[in-house]
Order: sequence, then C-alpha cells, then structure tokens
Amino acid sequence: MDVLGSSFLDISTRIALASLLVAFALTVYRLVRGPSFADRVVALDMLMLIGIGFIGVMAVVTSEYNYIDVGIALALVGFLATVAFARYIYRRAHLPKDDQLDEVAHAEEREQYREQGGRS
Amino acid sequence: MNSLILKTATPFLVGLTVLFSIYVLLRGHNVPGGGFIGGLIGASAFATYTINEGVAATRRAMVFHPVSIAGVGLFIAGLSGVASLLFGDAFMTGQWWFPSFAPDLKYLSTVVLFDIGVYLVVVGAIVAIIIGLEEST
Amino acid sequence: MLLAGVLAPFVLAVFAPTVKRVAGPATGWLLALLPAALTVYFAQFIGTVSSGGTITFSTPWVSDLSIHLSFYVDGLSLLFALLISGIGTFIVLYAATYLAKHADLGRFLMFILMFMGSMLGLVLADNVVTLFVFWELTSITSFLLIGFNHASPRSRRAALQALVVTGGGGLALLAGLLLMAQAGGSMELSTLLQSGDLLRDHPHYLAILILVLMGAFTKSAQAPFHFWLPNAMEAPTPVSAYLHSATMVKAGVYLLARVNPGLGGTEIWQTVLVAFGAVTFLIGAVLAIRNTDLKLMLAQTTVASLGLLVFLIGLGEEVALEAAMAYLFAHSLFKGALFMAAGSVDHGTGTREITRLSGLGKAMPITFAAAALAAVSMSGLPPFIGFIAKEWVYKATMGDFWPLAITGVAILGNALMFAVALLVGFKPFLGRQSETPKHPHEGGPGLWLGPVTLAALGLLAGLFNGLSGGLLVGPAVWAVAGEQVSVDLYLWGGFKTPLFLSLATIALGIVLLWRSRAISSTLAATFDRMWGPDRGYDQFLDLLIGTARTVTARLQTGTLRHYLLVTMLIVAAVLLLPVAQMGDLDITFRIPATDFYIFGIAALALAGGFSIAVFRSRLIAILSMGVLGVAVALVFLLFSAPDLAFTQLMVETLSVVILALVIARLPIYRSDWRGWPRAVRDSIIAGAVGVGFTLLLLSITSRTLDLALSEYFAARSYTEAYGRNIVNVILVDFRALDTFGEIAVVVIAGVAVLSLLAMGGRSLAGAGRAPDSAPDSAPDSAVTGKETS
Amino acid sequence: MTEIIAGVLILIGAFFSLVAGIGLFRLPDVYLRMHAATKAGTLGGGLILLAVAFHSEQIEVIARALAGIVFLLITAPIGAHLLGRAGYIAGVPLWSKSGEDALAGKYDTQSEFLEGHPPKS
Repeated sequence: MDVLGSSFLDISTRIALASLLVAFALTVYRLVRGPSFADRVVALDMLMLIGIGFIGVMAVVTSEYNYIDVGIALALVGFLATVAFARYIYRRAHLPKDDQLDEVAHAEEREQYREQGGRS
Repeated sequence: MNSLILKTATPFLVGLTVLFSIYVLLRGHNVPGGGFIGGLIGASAFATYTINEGVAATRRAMVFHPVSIAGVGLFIAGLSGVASLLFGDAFMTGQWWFPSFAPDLKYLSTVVLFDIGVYLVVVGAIVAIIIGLEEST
Repeated sequence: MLLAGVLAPFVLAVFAPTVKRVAGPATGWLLALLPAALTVYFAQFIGTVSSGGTITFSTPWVSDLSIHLSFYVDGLSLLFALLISGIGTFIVLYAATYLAKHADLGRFLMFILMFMGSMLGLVLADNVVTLFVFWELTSITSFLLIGFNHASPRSRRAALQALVVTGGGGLALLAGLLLMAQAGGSMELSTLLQSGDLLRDHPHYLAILILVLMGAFTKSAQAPFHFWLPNAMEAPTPVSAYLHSATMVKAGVYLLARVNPGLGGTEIWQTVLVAFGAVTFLIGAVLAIRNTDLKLMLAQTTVASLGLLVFLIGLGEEVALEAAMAYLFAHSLFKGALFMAAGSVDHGTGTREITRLSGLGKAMPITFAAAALAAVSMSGLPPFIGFIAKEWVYKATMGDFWPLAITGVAILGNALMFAVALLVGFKPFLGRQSETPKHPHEGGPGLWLGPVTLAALGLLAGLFNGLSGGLLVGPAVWAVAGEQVSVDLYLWGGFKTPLFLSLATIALGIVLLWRSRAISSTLAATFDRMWGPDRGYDQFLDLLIGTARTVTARLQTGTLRHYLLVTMLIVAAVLLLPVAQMGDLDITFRIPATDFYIFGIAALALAGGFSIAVFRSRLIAILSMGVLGVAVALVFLLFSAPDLAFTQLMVETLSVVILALVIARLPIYRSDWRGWPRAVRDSIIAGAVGVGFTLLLLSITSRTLDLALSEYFAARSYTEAYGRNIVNVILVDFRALDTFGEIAVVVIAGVAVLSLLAMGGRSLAGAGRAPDSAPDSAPDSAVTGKETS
Repeated sequence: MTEIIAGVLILIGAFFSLVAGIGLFRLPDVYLRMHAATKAGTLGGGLILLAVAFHSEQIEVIARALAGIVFLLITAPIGAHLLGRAGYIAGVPLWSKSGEDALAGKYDTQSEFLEGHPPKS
C-alpha cells in the first residue's frame, strides 16, 4: 500500500493524515462523551467533514480523482443527517416538559418500566 | 421547525443534489457510480426536501407516488432484459447500438437502461419509506 | 393411440360440468359413451394379448432423466383396463341418476372421469415415474371424491385420512421404484422385470421390497393401514362402488402382481405377503359380519378380499396366481354390482341399516335380482365365476406352504364372506316389508342397468369358463408369472378335495348366517373398546400438531429482540463450532505492513463499536453506528475501493437518518433499560459473531486467493461490456439477473414498509403522547394477536 | 510546482481540521463547539478539496472540487444554525462563564415568540 509519492507532497500528506486522525479521535471522544445530544450531532457533522478531508488527501495521494464525488455525496448526506437530528431535538423540546434530552435522571421512566414487570 | 434560512436554501440544495445524482448514475459505467449509488443520492435529496418542506410538497414535486416510480423502474429493468430476447440472445444480455454518426460512442445500450431502472427503483422505494414514516405522525 | 386413450378421460372431465349444464338428464348417457368406447378400444387388444403379444407406446417426456411417457399393454394391464373402463361406464351412468338432484353433479363426474384416466394411466404405465405420477393422481382424485360433500366434517376427515395414508405410502413407493430402477439399470418396468435375479440378490433388495410393499399395502388397505377404507364410505355410493371396491384399492394388488416376476419368489416376499394377506383377510371378514350398515359390510369384505388377493400373490405358484387373477376378476364384478345395488336400496329407502331393511323384493324387483345374482357369485356357489375362483383358492392353499394353517384360514374367511354375501344379497329383500324413511321405489334404468349387467357377466363368465379363462385370466397370469403358463378354468373338477372344502365352507357359512345377529352383537361389544389403528391415527395427528404448536410458541415470541438474539446465536454457532471442532485453523497472522493511519481508523471504529455496547442510550448507539460506518468506509477508500466506500457511506448515513425518523415517531424508550447482565450477554454474543467472522476472513486470506473470477471480469469488462468500472459492469451487465432480483426485493421492501406503517397506524398515532409512557416497541397487539405484557 | 501548492494547501487544511477537533474537545458548551466544528472544519475540508483541484489540473475535477467547496460552504452554516436553534429551544444550558444570555427573558422557547416581534401568522 505504500503508494505515497516522493518529495514534499509525500511528507505533507503523511502529516495531514496524522492530524486528520487526531481530529477524528477527538470528534469520536466528543460524540461519545458529549453531555447533551446536540453535542453529539455536532460531532457527527464534524465527522463528515473529517471524512471529506481524508477523501481529499487520498485523492491527491493516489491521484484517483473520482474520490471527490464520494466527498461531495458525503457532504450532502452529512447535512441531511444534521437536519434530521436537529429537527428531532426541536420536536422533542416541544413535547410535554420532561427533563433534559440526555440520559440524566429518568427516575419515573424506570419505575414505570419496572411496574410492568420489566420483562419486555 | 420553520427556520426561514433552511426554507430558502432547500430548493437550491435539493436541485443540485438531484443533478449530481443523475450525473453519478449516467457516468457509472466507466467511473465509480452507477444506478444504486445515484439512487441513494437522489433518495437523500428527496429526503432532505421531505424533512424541510413536508410531505405534501414532496408529493407535488415527485408528481407520481414513489412506489409507482419504483414499479416503473422495475418494469424498465425487466424490459431491458426482455429486449435482448428480440435479438435472439438469452435474457438480460446487453444489446449495444453504435450510431453511424458517432462510431466510438460506446454508451447507448440496454445495460444503461437497466441502470436507470435500478436508479428509479432505489429512489422510489426509499422515498416511499421516508414519506411513510414522515406521514404517520 | 394408447396415450390418447389414457388422456381422453382427462380431456372430457374438463367439459363434464358444461355437458351437465347443457345435457341435463342425458348427461349420464352422454358421458358414459367415452368409457364404453374405451372398453371397445381395449377389447380389440384381447386378440393380440391372448396370443402372447404386447402393445407398447412411448414418447420422451423428460428425456435427460430418461423419463418417458411410455405404456405397455399385456394380459395383466389389459384385464385391469377392461375392468376400469367397463365398470366405469356403468358407474358414470349410475352416478348421473344417483346424484341427479345434486347441485355439483358436473364436478362429481369431472372427478370420476379424472380418476378413470389416472387409473388407466397407472395400470398401463411402463416407465417407473409415469406409474408413480398416475399413482399419486389416483390418490388425489380419491381425496377429492371421498371429500365430495365437503360440508360434513366426517367426510372431510375421511378424505384427509385417505390422502395422508395413501400419500405417505406413495412417497415410500417413489423411493422404492427409483431404487429398483437404479438397481435394475432401467426406468422401464418391462425391461426391469426381465432382470429379476439381478434385483433379487441386489444389496438394496430388502429396502426396495419394504418401500414398494409400503406403497402397495397403504393403497390396498392391508392390515395396519386398512382403517381408511371403511371411513372412505363417507363418499357417495358411486365412488365406493368404483374406487373403493373395483379399481383404486386394487392398484396395490396390481403393483404386487406387476413386480412379482422382478421382486417375487424370495423367501421374505412370500412370508410377508402371505402373513399380511391372511391377517387382513381375517380382520376384514370378521369386521364385515360385525357391521350392520350395508356399505360398511361391503367395505370390510373388500378389505378381506384384498387380503386374500395379496395372500394368493404371496404364495407364488401358478395355481395361486390363477386363483388370484380369477378372484380379482370375479370380485370386481360382484362387488361392483353389490355396491350399486346397496346404493339403489339407500337411494330408494333412505337408509342403509340392514336391521331396518326387509321385504323390498316386491318394491325393487330388478335390484333384488341383480343383488341376488351378485351375492351368489360372491358366496362362491356354482355356476358363477365366484365358485371357480374359490375352487382355485383351495387348490392354491393345498400347496406346500403351511397347507393346513392357510387352508383353515381360507375356509373361515370364505365362510364369513358367504354369510355376509347372503345377508346383503337377500335379507333386505325377503320377508315382510318394513317401514323405511322413504317409501321404497325402484330407481331409474341408470340405477339398475349397472348391477344387472355386472351380475349377469359374473354368471356368464362362470358358464363360459373356457372363454374367460383363455382370453382374460390366462394372459393376466402369464404377465404375473413371467412366462406363458397353460391356464384352463373348469366348473366341474371331479370329487376332489377343493369340492369338499367348498361344501365345508358353505356349511360353516350357513351356520354363521343363522347366528349372524348374535355374532355381530358380541363382536361389536368386544371390538368397540379395543384400541384400533383409527384411534392411533388420530393420536398421531394430535401429537404432530401439538409439538408444532409448542415449537412455534417458543420461537415466535413476537418481540424483535428474541428473533435477533436467536439469529445471532445461530450465526455465532455456525462460525465458531467448526473452528472448535477442527482446532487447527492454519492462520498466518501477520501485521499488515501498511501505513499507520489505517490502524488509527481501525482503533476509532473499535471505539465506536465499544460505545454501542457500553452506553445505555439508543441515540448514542445510533450515532456510534454512524462512526463505525464512516470508519469502515474510509478503510474501503484507503484500499482503493471507491464504489464500495461510496455505497457504504450513503447507506450508512441514510439508515442513520431513517433511524432518527423512526426514533422520533415510535414510542421507544430513549434509553435502553436492559439490565447490565443482559447487556453483557448481548455484547458477548456480538463479540462471538465478530470473532467468528474474523477467523473466517483470516483463514480465507491466509490461503492463496483464487483470482480466476477477477481476471475473467477484468479481461472482459471493457471488451465485451464497454465499461471500465468493473464493479458496476458486473452489477448491471454480467450479473444483471441477480441485480434484477435485488431491486425486486427493494420494491417489495418499500411496499411492505408502507403497508406496515399503514396497518400500524394506530400504535404510531399513540406517539403523540410522550413516548416515554408507552411500553417498549413491542409490536401492536393486533399484529401478533397476543397481549404483550 | 503544483505539487508544492497542493502540499501546502493540504497541510493548512489538515491543520485547521485539527484545530476544529481540538476546539470540539476543549470548548465547554455546545454553542462554542459549533463554531469550531463548522468554521474550522469547513475551512479544513474546503482547502483539502482545493488542493485536490490544484493537484489534478483537469477541468472536470476542478469543477467538481469547486462545486464541493460551494456545497460545503452552504450546508455547514445552515446545519450549525439549525443545531444552535434547536439546542437553545431544547434548553441546553450555556457555559456558566459566558456573558449573560441576551435572549433570556425576551424569547419564549415554547411559542418561539420574540418580545416586540409578534409571529406573523
């Protein structure tokens, strides 16, 4: 797999991939840790951007330029996911008041579940 | 979710995406792309449109019911297969037509027709599912 | 022409309902023309067949399996063909008048004609598979006919029972026939039966024998499988007269006679056939005397006579085969006549209970005459063919195979048959006329023409025994014995033991007749409590359905989680068990020498996967799946598979979007409340599946990959399909048919989702309430019909 | 020569992506993180796409790369806007040390009615 070209471009792509990887890791951290659900959606959106970065670099490295179509499609679909989740958060906010969206205390929900025998 | 900004941007984005999906579909023969991927992009375009503009707008935009679009797609795919029977080949063998005016145009064929059929099926079926989910509030 | 003969009844059957609508009362006469014509057609063969010749006909059907639609007419099949078409003529006539007022007479005649066609096909078939096809056709038409008045649950049960028993036997027969064809080296019976010795000492001989006997015994209602025949009396009388006395139940006997030259003659063949035959003969005769319903008595005597035939074929010497063929001929005549007479009595008086019938002679003179003649022939009194047949039976039992025992059985059985014959033939017609639900009256010509002719034939065949022997019974015996044997039937054979045995039978018969009322009541008392095979059949079915219900209840619990759990467990087992068993998976595990970032991405994919298992919120699970998907797509990309990466990303994100829509709609708990033990269990199973697939892939990649396929496509992709994107070219050109299947599935999936959403509308409408209060997304109870807890 | 430009562009792009990642990691609340993600992220992705365009020197690749960049520049801000709005309405708390919330008293998240600006319908 060692297709990286020689010279300056070679070095720069390696560095770029390394930093993209770190960014990817940080985004995954935020996605998993994110206190509120909105954080996680932001992380997902960031994930798409980093994906496009990867694709771009790989297009340059392998000079296989058809990859950027994958990038464009990813940008589009990433936007769709963000819109879908944003609307989900918005809809949830309008339902009868229950606490924060994330998994803080759900006491009454757990009791209800246990009353029903908690089997299903 | 009546964000004005979204409403203004959606038509432009959806239009561009549908164009892009058709582009990916038609060049699929020689370059990464093809009916299935084109269909997925088309489906996500209409999904965006449904989420932002609502189901009624999408139905108007798609003119026909999405499932019937999928049906037509399947019919076209079947037709392109059957066409090869007329030329005495087995079912689904590709028939190519090389126009005299452009001898090296290697594109007009039942195979591409089949690909378009696949595209319509994917778009129709997935949009039908998304509309179904959207509508059942 | 033979093929036309066999297929003609099927063709006419299709038009039977229309003929009924058009012709009305004359339907019987019109439709009866075909079987009559067939009888004449087959009759012309008597000349050639009786002089030893055979007629064959063959057209290729499935040639590469060497299955031909081939027919073969010799003495045996000609005798059967004549019986089928001859009696068929009268049955069609009889049925048209008997069911004249029935709404579905057209459909009934259609079934009868279809049965006639399949029966003709069966007796004339030469190719093993053709024989089996017609064999199954007779079972099916018999099912349709028994269950004709499908309104009554009893006839539905009887029809199903008959189908299950004969069908099951048919299955065994198919296996037996194919084994025999494979052992004998040819699919044609005529050539197969020449190589008898090859078959007899072939290692599979025992298996072939058992399977073929299974088929024959279930069809001809031998001992353990005899219970379906009396139950089949639920069918209208024409069916009982035609199928369940003269033709269909004889198919098993025909088969045994047909394969006798090939499979017969061994020690085991003889003992099995004689044993089963004798037992059935006794059971049938005893049960016959016990019953009081005319049709049931006749049905049990049929079972008895079938036992006698099998018993005679089992004996195997020429005399026994002559007796078998003669008895077969006589039985078809008198039993057919008696059944039709019983039908006329039932039609005329409205009841079949022998105890309530007496003194009908004056009201129904012609039926009485026919019934009397047939009964005398059945009881074996001279000068009827029945007498000759019984004489020959006694000559056969005097052979060297346990002579005393089987002669004793023969006498007892025949005596019982004698008593029943006279009971059925004379009791209802003699003495003072008893009152019956309907005022007794003679039926139309259609009703009495059949019984009279058949009974008369019984008499004529007896008188002109030289003719019937030489032309019909003789050639049949040649076919069964395998070589040309001289056969001459005679009425008077001098004062030899068979005559004395007949006299002894008649004496015993009269005694039984006189005490018949007492005997039947005592028998009834003892037999009713006993566990019969009929009850055994019901228990077997209940057991079968019971286990099916419990297994389904355990598997189909209705909650999606159980289905997923079971599926994943099976996948894990399939992947890991062979490894555990084989143990030595030669995996050369080496760290691939590629760039660092691939490991980075793999690590992040792992993080995504891990967070799905650990975190409790379903939303986090969905998003982590997103991470996993993007990471995998990037790996595809890094290994230069753009199409794959493209599709993966698209499908990944779209499914995340659809999941988001679903979560917002369905009343699902946002957080997944499985306790940690269950979460651990799920993770372990998921882990097992993962490890399984990894081992699978490693073992594949460590072997040298067979690149033949990729080279094939690479070479042809541009030259033949003018496309450089091999992946897409394969999808839409080389493997277009698979893609066609796949997009059909996509359409179906779309429609299915829509219908589910439309149907599930109610449970989704509930989503308006705060989703947390609703239970887990257990399916709408309307769908599973089971109240979810 | 184009290789040098491509290399530089990739480096800057990757750097900005990294900055976006760090921003996402360290910033205290969702609204600040959104800034990092959209601004730096889009810039990073855009530059790398630009690098691809330079490196390829083929017209249709450049066209597609530019289309991609335009696309990114449109979708990212809209996405961020939606998320911010939905987050605020859902009541995601601001970072304690950020200045006082300008909309606090004036914007009723339920009816989305801003004081002094009655909803048109």
